[in-house]
Amino acid sequence: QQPTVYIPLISKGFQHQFWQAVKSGAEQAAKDYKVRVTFEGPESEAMVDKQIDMLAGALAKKPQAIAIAALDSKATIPLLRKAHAAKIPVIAFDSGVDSDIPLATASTDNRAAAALAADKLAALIGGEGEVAVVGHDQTSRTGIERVEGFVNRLKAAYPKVRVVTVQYGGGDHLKSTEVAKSILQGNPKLKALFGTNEGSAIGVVNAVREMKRSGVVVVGFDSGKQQKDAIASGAMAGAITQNPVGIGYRTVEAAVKALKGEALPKAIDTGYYWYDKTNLRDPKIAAVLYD
Amino acid sequence: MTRLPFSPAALQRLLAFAGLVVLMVVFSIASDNFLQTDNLVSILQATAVNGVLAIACTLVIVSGGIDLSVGCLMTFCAVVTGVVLTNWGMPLPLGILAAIACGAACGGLSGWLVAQLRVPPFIATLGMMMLLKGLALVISGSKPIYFLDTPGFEAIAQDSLLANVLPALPIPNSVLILFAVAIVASWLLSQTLFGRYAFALGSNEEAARLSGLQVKRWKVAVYAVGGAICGIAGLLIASRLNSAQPALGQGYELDAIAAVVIGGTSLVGGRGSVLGTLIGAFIMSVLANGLRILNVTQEWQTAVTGVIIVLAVYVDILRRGKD
Amino acid sequence: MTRLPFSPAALQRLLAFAGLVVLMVVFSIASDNFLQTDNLVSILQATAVNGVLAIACTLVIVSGGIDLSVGCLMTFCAVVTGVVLTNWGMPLPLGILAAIACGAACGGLSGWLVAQLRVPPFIATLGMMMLLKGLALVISGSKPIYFLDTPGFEAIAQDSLLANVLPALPIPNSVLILFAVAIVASWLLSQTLFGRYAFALGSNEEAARLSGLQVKRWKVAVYAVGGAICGIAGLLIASRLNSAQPALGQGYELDAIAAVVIGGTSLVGGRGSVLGTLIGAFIMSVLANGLRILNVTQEWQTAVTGVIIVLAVYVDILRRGKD
Amino acid sequence: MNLLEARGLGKAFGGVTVLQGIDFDLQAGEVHALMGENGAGKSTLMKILAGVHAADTGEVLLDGKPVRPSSPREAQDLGIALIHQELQLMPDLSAAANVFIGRERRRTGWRLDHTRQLADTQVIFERLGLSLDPRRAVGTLSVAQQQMVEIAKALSLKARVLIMDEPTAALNPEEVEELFRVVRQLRAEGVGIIYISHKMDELRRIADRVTVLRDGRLIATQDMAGAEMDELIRLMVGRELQQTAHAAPDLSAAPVLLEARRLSRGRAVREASFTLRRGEILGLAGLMGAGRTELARLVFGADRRDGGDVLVNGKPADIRSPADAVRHGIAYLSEDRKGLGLATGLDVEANLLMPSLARFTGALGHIDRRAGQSAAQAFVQRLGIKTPSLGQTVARLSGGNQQKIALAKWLLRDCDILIVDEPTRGIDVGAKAEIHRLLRELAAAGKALIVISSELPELLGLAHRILVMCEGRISGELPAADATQEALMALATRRETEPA
Ligand SMILES: Nc1ncnc2c1ncn2[C@@H]1O[C@H](COP(=O)(O)OP(=O)(O)OP(=O)(O)O)[C@@H](O)[C@H]1O
Ligand SMILES: Nc1ncnc2c1ncn2[C@@H]1O[C@H](COP(=O)(O)OP(=O)(O)OP(=O)(O)O)[C@@H](O)[C@H]1O
Ligand SMILES: O[C@@H]1[C@@H](O)[C@H](O)OC[C@H]1O
Ligand SMILES: [Mg+2]
Ligand SMILES: [Mg+2]
Repeated sequence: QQPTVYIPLISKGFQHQFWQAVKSGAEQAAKDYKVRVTFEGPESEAMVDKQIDMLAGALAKKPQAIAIAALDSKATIPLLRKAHAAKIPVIAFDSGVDSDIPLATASTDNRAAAALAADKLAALIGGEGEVAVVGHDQTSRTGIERVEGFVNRLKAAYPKVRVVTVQYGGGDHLKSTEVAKSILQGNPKLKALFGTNEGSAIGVVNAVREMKRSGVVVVGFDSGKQQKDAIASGAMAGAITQNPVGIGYRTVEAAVKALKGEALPKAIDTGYYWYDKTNLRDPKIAAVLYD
Repeated sequence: MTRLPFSPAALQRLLAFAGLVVLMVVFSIASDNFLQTDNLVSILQATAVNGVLAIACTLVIVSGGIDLSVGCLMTFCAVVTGVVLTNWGMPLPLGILAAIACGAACGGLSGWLVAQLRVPPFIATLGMMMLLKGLALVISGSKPIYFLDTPGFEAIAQDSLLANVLPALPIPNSVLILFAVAIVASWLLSQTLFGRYAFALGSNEEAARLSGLQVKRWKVAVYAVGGAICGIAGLLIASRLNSAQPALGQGYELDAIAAVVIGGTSLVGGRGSVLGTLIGAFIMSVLANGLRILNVTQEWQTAVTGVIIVLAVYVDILRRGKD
Repeated sequence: MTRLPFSPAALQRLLAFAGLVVLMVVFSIASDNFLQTDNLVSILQATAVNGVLAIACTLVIVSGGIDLSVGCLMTFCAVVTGVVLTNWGMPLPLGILAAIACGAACGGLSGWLVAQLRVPPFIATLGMMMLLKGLALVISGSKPIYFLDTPGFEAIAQDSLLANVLPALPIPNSVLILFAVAIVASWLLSQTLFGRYAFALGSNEEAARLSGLQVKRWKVAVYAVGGAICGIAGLLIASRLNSAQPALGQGYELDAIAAVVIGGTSLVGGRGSVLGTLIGAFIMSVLANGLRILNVTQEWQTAVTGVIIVLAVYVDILRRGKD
Repeated sequence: MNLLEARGLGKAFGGVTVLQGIDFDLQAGEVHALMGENGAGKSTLMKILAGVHAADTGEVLLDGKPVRPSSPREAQDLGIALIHQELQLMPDLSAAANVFIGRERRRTGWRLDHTRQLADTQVIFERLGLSLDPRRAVGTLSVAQQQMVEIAKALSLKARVLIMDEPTAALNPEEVEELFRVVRQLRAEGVGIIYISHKMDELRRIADRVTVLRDGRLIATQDMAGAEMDELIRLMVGRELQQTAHAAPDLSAAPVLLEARRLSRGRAVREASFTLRRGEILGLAGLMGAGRTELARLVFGADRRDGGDVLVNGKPADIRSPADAVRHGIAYLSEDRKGLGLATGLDVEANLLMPSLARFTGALGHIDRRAGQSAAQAFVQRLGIKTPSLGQTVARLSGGNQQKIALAKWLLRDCDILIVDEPTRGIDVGAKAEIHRLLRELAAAGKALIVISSELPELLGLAHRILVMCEGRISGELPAADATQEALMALATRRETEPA
């Protein structure tokens, strides 16, 4: 029998593995709590207006609750007000909104996560040398926060580490490969590269292999089979993972609780972890990684 | 050739546009949530930006050109308005003027590249697209510019003048602006020298030249008017988001051109109408909205949209073939 | 009309293609890291996928059509190969065959929509693009498919047969495949019935029909061959990434078409060459590589690329105008 | 004073000299004819006067003052209008829009006055005796109608110098009469008219003076009155042309190669039936819009027919497309060489070989270029096509030479049944005689030909038997021996309602 409670999740994307993992978490929770969820997001993380159309479409379906990973911290507010007025509880996930309307926000602290990557990377290169970043998106929240978190931490704590360039491959595996190769070519003394999401990180791994620069330290973000394999084989030193399945699960869970009238914490920190060869098989880590 | 949007002949064409009607009927039957004022307003609103961009493209395409820069130009104009209003604190009318003037200037520049330097339109406007995309990021510092200090900016697209008169029809201004742009563009195309020459250029540029038309000048004019319309789209989207989002824009050109072609305008030039474009843009929004309301998964949404767009155009071809 | 890639006339054209040469010179002066074997190999490799897609587009464009689906078709073929090799565990040759056959079939379907149903190519291939994009996600379950169980798959693009013979020139197979595809396509266009008919269709389809050509059949053939070449691109990208990434592909069509147009092929049809397309694709890779090596920030990379593409084409127009 | 004068004009295209030292003058109120073989440089000279091309050397004087129109617009402003040999119309626009392009009737500012423009177009059409809805898109008109629109367009300019480059190539005698009436009227009003045509009888009737060009040089200018036609032709082609008489062969025993039974398509073709025998040249006469072209297209499978059958060699032939027709040995030369006959963006070789490519194709679809080229070269020589090379883009050839290519491509294909629609449109007298000889040879060699022509003398001289069409029906048939212009015209205007 069809569950009567319907909760649409409007995400920032749907094609990235990361979002697929969030989706699977949400679907898991939907099963556990016997609610119905849908999951959709725009083509690219730049399409703020398309996301708003999706949000409007979701509201038209008169859902019981709604969850949103906002592409822009302000642009969705008018529609969220509408939801609020219609007494539809709103949960934010992945990225928050500059508003009190969301009852809770289930997200990763991307700045802190990237700062952790910076610490690990600095340690791996002995606290000095040239590094570069292959970002996934110049203007999306996660893209900006990860680059800033990483660069600022290096600036603040490791004066001898110099970020020579930050370039973007759109999270596309192939483009990121080409970007990383050019960076390696242009910076012969480069000691390390950071890729800010799965596609970027894989691109960096490919580039280092194709350019035969195995001395370059690679640090990644997110997971996926290739990233896990790269870490296992040593091609990548380690990576930060969020808990995407957890984000999806906790988001739906929070919505269900809100519907039951339970109190919610404003921030649900879903956590992030450093993983490398040593703890790859640690059950706690393995649980948050996706293929 | 084009006709005034609401002449009887055009009305018949509107009614006859089987694709849109069939889609609406199917979705209405499939879901109760579809045919509701709120949702219809959402569809109208979702069409505003793409519709306006598609109208800009219609002018250029009718004249035998193409404009790939419309999406990025829209964004660039939005960012320029943001700089003028938020960073420089100028009054609202100046911001509006800036968007439109900047659109016209950039469009005119594309037109000049095409007309004077003979760069193919695809390349001229592709180059312009990339230039504007880069510049939008540069002048905004890659961050959105918010219009929090400009009261009334949000109202441009989001308020509803109509709701004051007809409370039952809370159609937001963005939609009224879309219709206004459509009417003006349609008038331009069918009733003025500008439109006549746009069609002439698209139909046979060499003949137009040999007939004594100042081909270069009119080409620049067509692209400039198209650009100005993109400036209006920039205002619409900025007002809708209450911010200028510098990264947005690429990819919008494909939607806009698709709306034009779905609407029966030929990419070869010389033939087309604003009304058709409007219908094309609505087909796209109705499809997106309807499939979402039916909870079709996103990958199937994409696949089905592809099939239906082809079908809608095919049905229209059959219909016109019968005429 | 087109010529064999390495005839003297074409060689002159190659040398004369001022844009590419100037770019290479400028980057060599600007950075020591540019003109190094390794980097040149990287540039070649970076051109492989876009180059092959652009060649597919060249065939279709020469015949007066357009193919927007090339990027998504490439991905779809890659995914199909993944299913055949990884999910079904079939042997490598079958996987290769599957990609190419699937490409040809999908291309042929686009061609059929255009030729038989008279759907405009822009719409037919836009629909195909969306359909394939959705289907790629559906059949892969929205997850990448890895080729870990197919030894030798990676070698298709990444190994270097040439390095065995000429250790100093470690050019990866993907580049050799690009050149092989270019030579075959060039031969097809200039030396065979297929090519003559493609040009005839693009130049004046009605005149071709009245000359007794089976227009529909040849149109389908052109799109099908283009599709098969996209299948090869699918193999290249899958092998390079050692995985089929179902979400990637959209946007590649614009790069491919841009390479075609930069290379001097007219979007109106009837004129063009594979060599030009190859040069166009190289211009794009050199630009991207050079600007990145110079550590130009992303936004300026984009803006400068736009300007240089226009300039490169303009210089070529000037050069050809002198002929 | 001369109205218009050219002094020492010269022009070369890519190193090939096309015009050299041309001294030419035009008086107000005269019709000055220009004659010359295909490719002699007539159109090029006119295009220089009209601001389309710039001369390399020499100068142009208008009212004795040097002028240098650098665009058609400037020439128009100076009062010089040109009716192009190749129609220069915008197919998607209405006839009225085409007539007034660049000089639209306006209300205020940029606003068009559709009503006035339609009315004014109507007036010009009436002056030309043309009954045509000015709202129709030009692309849907027949070539002849398009030609009339082009003429109307030039008339609307009210120019002082009116240049007509083969205006009658697509017209039939009635329309030519209307045009001449208008030309005489303009001459009386003091307009200077330059008139190019390959139709000698026309020149004799309309021209006051005549200038002959050969190979880019001006050979002679003389008064038309008293000029000997043979002498002019000799000046033009540089040799004598001999006329030979032809007797129609007896074909009653020859097998029927093609038979059409009750072919119909809408109102354009109504139940048309005819037979065509081996060795026969069948003429098809009729007024503009009578349906001759439509009938030919039906036989050729270019359009879908509503009903009727085509039999080839006595067997029903299921012809649904031109490809089917060609397979059954039927070829069709279109009357619209630029739009339908040629791919003008491709080179001479590609166009000549287009219908025959399969013959030069080996395994794998590889084309034997050498064989193809030598075949193409043979026809270039045989028809005297003036082109620098097989690689020349067809659009850059003179109109007459383009027409020869359109014909040659079918001769090269060597079909048994050849339907030629206005085969000598725009072809000079010398070449025309040559083509006529060729068509006769083909018939004598056992081919069967249908010749559609609006030039009755051409039909009378060529055909063994003439069918006449009127309003889509075959209204009569005459053996060549009995055919006269008067008899043909009577049939061509025989309406359905009149007694047979
Ligand atoms: N744009 C051009 N480029 C190169 N050659 C040209 C061009 N235009 C004309 N020619 C050449 O100039 C010569 C003269 O052509 P023109 O059209 O003036 O001949 P014409 O006397 O009008 O012949 P016709 O009776 O066939 O119309 C021809 O050999 C033609 O091929
Ligand atoms: N492309 C076209 N579109 C629409 N109608 C056409 C077209 N071509 C011809 N017609 C119409 O079809 C009818 C027959 O024209 P057709 O061209 O067969 O006449 P025709 O006897 O060959 O005369 P001519 O070639 O001298 O004009 C006419 O009424 C004409 O107006
Ligand atoms: O993979 C990325 C994910 O990690 C981030 O949170 O959002 C953007 C995605 O591209
Ligand atoms: Mg001429
Ligand atoms: Mg005819």
